[in-house]
Amino acid sequence: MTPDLLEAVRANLLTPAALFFLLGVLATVVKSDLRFPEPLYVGLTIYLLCAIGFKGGVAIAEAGLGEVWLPGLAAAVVGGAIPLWTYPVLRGLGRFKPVDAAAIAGHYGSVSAVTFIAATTFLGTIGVFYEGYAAAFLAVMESPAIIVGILLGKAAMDRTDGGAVVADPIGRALREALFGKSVFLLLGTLLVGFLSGTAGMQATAGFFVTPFQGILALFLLELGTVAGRRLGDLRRVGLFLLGFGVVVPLIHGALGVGLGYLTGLSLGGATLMGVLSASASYIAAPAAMRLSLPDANPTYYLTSSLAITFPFNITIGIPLYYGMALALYGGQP
Amino acid sequence: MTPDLLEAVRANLLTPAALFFLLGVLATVVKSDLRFPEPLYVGLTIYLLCAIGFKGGVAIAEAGLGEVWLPGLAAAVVGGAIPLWTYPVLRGLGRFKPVDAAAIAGHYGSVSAVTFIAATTFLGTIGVFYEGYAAAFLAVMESPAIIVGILLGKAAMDRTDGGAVVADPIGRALREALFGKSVFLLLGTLLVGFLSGTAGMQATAGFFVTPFQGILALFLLELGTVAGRRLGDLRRVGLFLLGFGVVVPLIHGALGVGLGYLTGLSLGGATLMGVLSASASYIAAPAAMRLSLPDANPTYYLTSSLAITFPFNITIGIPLYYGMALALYGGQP
Amino acid sequence: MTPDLLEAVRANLLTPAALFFLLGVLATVVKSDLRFPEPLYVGLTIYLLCAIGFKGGVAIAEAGLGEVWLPGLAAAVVGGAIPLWTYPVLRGLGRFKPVDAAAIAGHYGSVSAVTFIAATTFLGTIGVFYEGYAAAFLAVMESPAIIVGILLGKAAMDRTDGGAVVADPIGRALREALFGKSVFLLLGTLLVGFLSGTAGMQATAGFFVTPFQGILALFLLELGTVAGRRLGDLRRVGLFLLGFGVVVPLIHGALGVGLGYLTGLSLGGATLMGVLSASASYIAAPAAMRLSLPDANPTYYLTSSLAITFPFNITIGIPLYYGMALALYGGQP
Amino acid sequence: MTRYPMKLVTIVTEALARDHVTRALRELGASGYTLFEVEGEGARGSRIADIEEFANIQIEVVVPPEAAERILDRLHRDFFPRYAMIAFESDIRVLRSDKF
Amino acid sequence: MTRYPMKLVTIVTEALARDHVTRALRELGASGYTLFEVEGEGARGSRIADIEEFANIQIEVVVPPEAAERILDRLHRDFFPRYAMIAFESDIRVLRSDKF
Amino acid sequence: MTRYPMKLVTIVTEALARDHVTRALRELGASGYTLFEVEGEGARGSRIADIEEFANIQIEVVVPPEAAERILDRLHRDFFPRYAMIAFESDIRVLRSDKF
Ligand SMILES: Nc1ncnc2c1ncn2[C@@H]1O[C@H](COP(=O)(O)O)[C@@H](O)[C@H]1O
Ligand SMILES: Nc1ncnc2c1ncn2[C@@H]1O[C@H](COP(=O)(O)O)[C@@H](O)[C@H]1O
Ligand SMILES: Nc1ncnc2c1ncn2[C@@H]1O[C@H](COP(=O)(O)O)[C@@H](O)[C@H]1O
Ligand code: NA
Ligand code: NA
Ligand code: NA
Repeated sequence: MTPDLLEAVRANLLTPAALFFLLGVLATVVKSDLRFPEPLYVGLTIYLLCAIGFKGGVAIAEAGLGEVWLPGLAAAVVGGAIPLWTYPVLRGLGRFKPVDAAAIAGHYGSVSAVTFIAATTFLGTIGVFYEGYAAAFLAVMESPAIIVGILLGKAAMDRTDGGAVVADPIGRALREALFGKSVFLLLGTLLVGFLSGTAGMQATAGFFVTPFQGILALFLLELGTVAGRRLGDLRRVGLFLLGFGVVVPLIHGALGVGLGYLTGLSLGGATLMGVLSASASYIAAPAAMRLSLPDANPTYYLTSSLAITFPFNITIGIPLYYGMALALYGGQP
Repeated sequence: MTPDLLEAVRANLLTPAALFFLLGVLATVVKSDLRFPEPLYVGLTIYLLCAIGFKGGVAIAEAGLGEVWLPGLAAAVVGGAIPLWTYPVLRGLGRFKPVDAAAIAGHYGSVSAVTFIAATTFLGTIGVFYEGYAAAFLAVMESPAIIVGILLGKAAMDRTDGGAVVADPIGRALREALFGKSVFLLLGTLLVGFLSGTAGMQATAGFFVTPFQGILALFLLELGTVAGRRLGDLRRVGLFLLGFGVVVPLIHGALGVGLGYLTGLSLGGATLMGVLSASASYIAAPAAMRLSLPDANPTYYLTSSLAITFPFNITIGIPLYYGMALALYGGQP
Repeated sequence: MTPDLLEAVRANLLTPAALFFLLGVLATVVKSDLRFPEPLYVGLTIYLLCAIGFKGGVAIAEAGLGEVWLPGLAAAVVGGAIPLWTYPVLRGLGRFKPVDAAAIAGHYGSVSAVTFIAATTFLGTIGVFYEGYAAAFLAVMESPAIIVGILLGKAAMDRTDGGAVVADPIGRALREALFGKSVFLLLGTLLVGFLSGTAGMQATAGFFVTPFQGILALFLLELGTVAGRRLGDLRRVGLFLLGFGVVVPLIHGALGVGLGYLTGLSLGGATLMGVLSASASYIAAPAAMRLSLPDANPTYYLTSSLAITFPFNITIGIPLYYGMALALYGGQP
Repeated sequence: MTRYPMKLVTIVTEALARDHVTRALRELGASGYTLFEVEGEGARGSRIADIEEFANIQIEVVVPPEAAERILDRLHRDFFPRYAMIAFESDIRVLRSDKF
Repeated sequence: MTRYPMKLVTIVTEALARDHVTRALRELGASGYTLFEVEGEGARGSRIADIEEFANIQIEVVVPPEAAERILDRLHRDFFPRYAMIAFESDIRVLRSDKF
Repeated sequence: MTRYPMKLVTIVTEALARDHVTRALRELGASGYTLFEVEGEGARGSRIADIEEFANIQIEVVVPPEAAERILDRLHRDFFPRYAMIAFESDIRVLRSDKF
């Protein structure tokens, strides 16, 4: 690593966000009884999604749709395409059953909102500009891969057995992918932010902006305990998935950074596009998969996205994708 | 509508508060699984009541009780009187059973704190001054109508059958009306604000003021889903109640605005008095009625207050009452 | 009392924190159905512990460990020593069973984070400087007394009967005392604050500082209802414990103030050391005792710490310990 | 050790009926009760517990057989007509017959 | 008053299976159900309900004996192989046989 | 399909007794358990679950009859004297006898 990159990793690891996450992991390692009540977890999730969506919508209103649509379209396409190459890898190299491979592939094409948010606070900490409307990319990347993953899984099951007895028909799967709570909240608050614009932001900045980074830190404390509790499952998922959960994000991160560059984003924006491509869903995708592909083993996709890829991204991945962007942009923002 | 009024309606509809409410309704229409856990709902309610009460108390301390008592008394009287004319209307025109008419009438004499809060942020957005101590009117208007409604219902039941077997005696009803959590919180924090005054406000403004409008928006998102889920009940309550839930607020709004004018309030203060008179309770009143008038059908009063009058006020009603005040005050604040 | 002291008591009683606490007590007296859902209570506790720990850690980073270790060590030692003299008093004068005396003694050596926080806002209100790293004393005082209390209780049980059938072995008790959630959160966030320093504070002050005092007030409203509900138990615990719960804090408060003076703290810091010594635990200690000394009657320790000592400290105790410090420091901060 | 037969009466009803029901239980001789929030669906639509007005609770009471009779009869007469409610009883065995 | 015998079917399973199970219950003739969040430990590890993905629910259904048969058979065939789940039935007595 | 008779043991007790009880259940051969927070009223006052120190939990365990015996006896000896607690057992039928 270059000194700059090392410095970026260090800076990221010393943000309250990353430290709170590690503290949460530590809580489970020392078997502390620290635990957030579920309603608190749900409340914090809702807050983070609303805040990021709302701010993104205001940013779109300020920048104009003309600037957003091209990178937005690219983001949606890459999200939907990721399962198309991760599926064969999981089948061929990972030797997963079709339905398991499809479910995991869907998770990696979809995105993690919290990883995205952590990346924006990292960029804020080191003072790098990014397009405020990048939250729109987050919003449009969540669903396509889920839908593609489900289609891959259903196709595989039709070829094998009648496993669909209890599974949802495709129609329900689509609805879940489009109106599941995280997608709905993101898209909905994007729209609200877009409509209420700068005036709306002024009225609510004391809630959606002022405490935002601290609330993220608190939430990551809880996510650290969730991830920590799943560390025990690492043994069960096998070495392949461990490697997959680290290597695939690196490849997708580079891909996303490149895409951001090609669609005209700034250094910070390309970093965020890299982060999104590299991240794996752990809210929308698991819920949709459990409903639509109940024969897929949730231990595989939950462990890889929550206990491998998420911690990797939140600590080391984000500054790495930033480093890739730095290199591509010739070291100058 | 005059251009000014149209502009006011538009301004209100584009506040984050109104948009979040509509987003919540939309969530139920598209059958999203978005749902706030009950403890979050309760927590937000407690926050909003404490913040509004506390700020009102500080404002009373700053303005002096001498300025508050007259409009406060008027508010309490009109609240208690409203059931006296809505009851016969519901009986005669609506053909409701006595106990149902009494319960509904009690809801419309009582008030909705959230509607009041939304009105204050509307006035804030368009830059119209209002008396900070108006929260005191909210506090004193909550109980009287509930008590009157229960008395009307009990009287009716005594005349008909022995339906009171499981109903609470009047004493308990009074206690519920006076010490039920929303009344208690409002009155109690009014007192706390009054006692701790400007110094207390300085210490806690970072919580009771800074994030207030954003928290209101988030809460309205949840209330939107609650109201949306009740839309299905609209068919069951009949056309009369639909009309009642829109027309009666308009009449009471005009009445309240006039009363504010007569008792010396500013344009903004009179608007708030109109909003309070026009609003219907959906927290304190339902709890009290279910306990004291268990023979009243809750579908009637919950649907009319939550799914008709509340949405009407939050979107169109508030700017209309403001328009009435504008007209009365000669167009100049 | 001197006029200064009276003024301090009055100032403390008029802070929103103290008034919200009294309002909570009042809610139970008038039998209001006001009640915080448990997840909200847990969430507020987590917030307060994280905020105080984080701020303390940042303060240590800014002051340097060299300044903190001596008073920190003194605090831990006095905490662990307090049960050694309160135990014989409870046995001899109070005529408590050994296991009950041990459990109560452990509570009074340990500390109440909320009392500490209320004391910092009191000092803030009257404009008295205190060392920001005092939160470190809070963190190190929580466990030692719990461990000593449990050892005293176990020793007593070994001498009497085989009551340990269901009790935890010492090892688990130690783990609970060290990694129980409140100790873990305090120590962990101290470390996080220490590592992320001033930059981390800047990023998260909008959450950990801005709303802090208001959130404390809201939390005290809930704690007021908890304490109020236990008032009925006062009769059951007897007069001795009532006196104990007021007199012992006064003695320990003086002791703590003196210790702060001797270890070089400022007037405000010595006040906080007094407050910590005087306070009794009501989170960490009850959980540990119920697990490790299940034969101890929880009514005794919960009532004395929650319904006697906590209300006493929060209203009158804090300004008294400040008065003691004022006297010791010659009346000038 | 001897086991004593008792009845478990289970009631699912609106959260706002809580005080009425628990008061009636005490009047009819229950020594205690256990209560928790539930969601439900039934003849009167779905009660998904989003806010208290639409919330549901389940109450469980351990009582001697005669008291179970009295409780169910009372529920049937006074509560079923007024509240969204179901109630049923089943056989259980306890260790301390004097406790209930 | 007469009591009518019914069956109580109790199901403990993953929160994410909720929609599937309740739809199946309705298909098989249940007039309603009651549902609440629980924590649990079993063969498939501990489900401590920290987040929905690992949360557990308990579903209780009052049904006539034949419906209980059908429900348990269906759970056994379609759900046991796919979800962390236990299910059992017990005897209860209700007051309104036409309600269930 | 065959149904196998089992026992359901239900325990209502203080939240702080949780670890003790679940450890005892595992020692006595339970293959799992289900647990949730409840409020309650009984001989030792009301436990309204406002804070963990005063909270209540309900634990349900499906076990073979012999294990039910052992569990109840153990609760009676070690737990009843120390914790606010009630416990009872009832008859249920399950589908997989080897699971419990
Ligand atoms: N067949 C059933 N099995 C289990 N619970 C039921 C059943 N029917 C109704 N309930 C519960 O009882 C509540 C009230 O029922 P109802 O009055 O039929 O709407 C519902 O919200 C459910 O929680
Ligand atoms: N023996 C048991 N008694 C009570 N509940 C059980 C038992 N075994 C499993 N459970 C519950 O059923 C869920 C799924 O069980 P399993 O599939 O064995 O992991 C667990 O999380 C528990 O809540
Ligand atoms: N008769 C009863 N029926 C149902 N639950 C009970 C009964 N008595 C006690 N309980 C529950 O058991 C807990 C402890 O009971 P106790 O030790 O009697 O205070 C109470 O908080 C209730 O939740
Ligand atoms: Na991705
Ligand atoms: Na009104
Ligand atoms: Na102490």
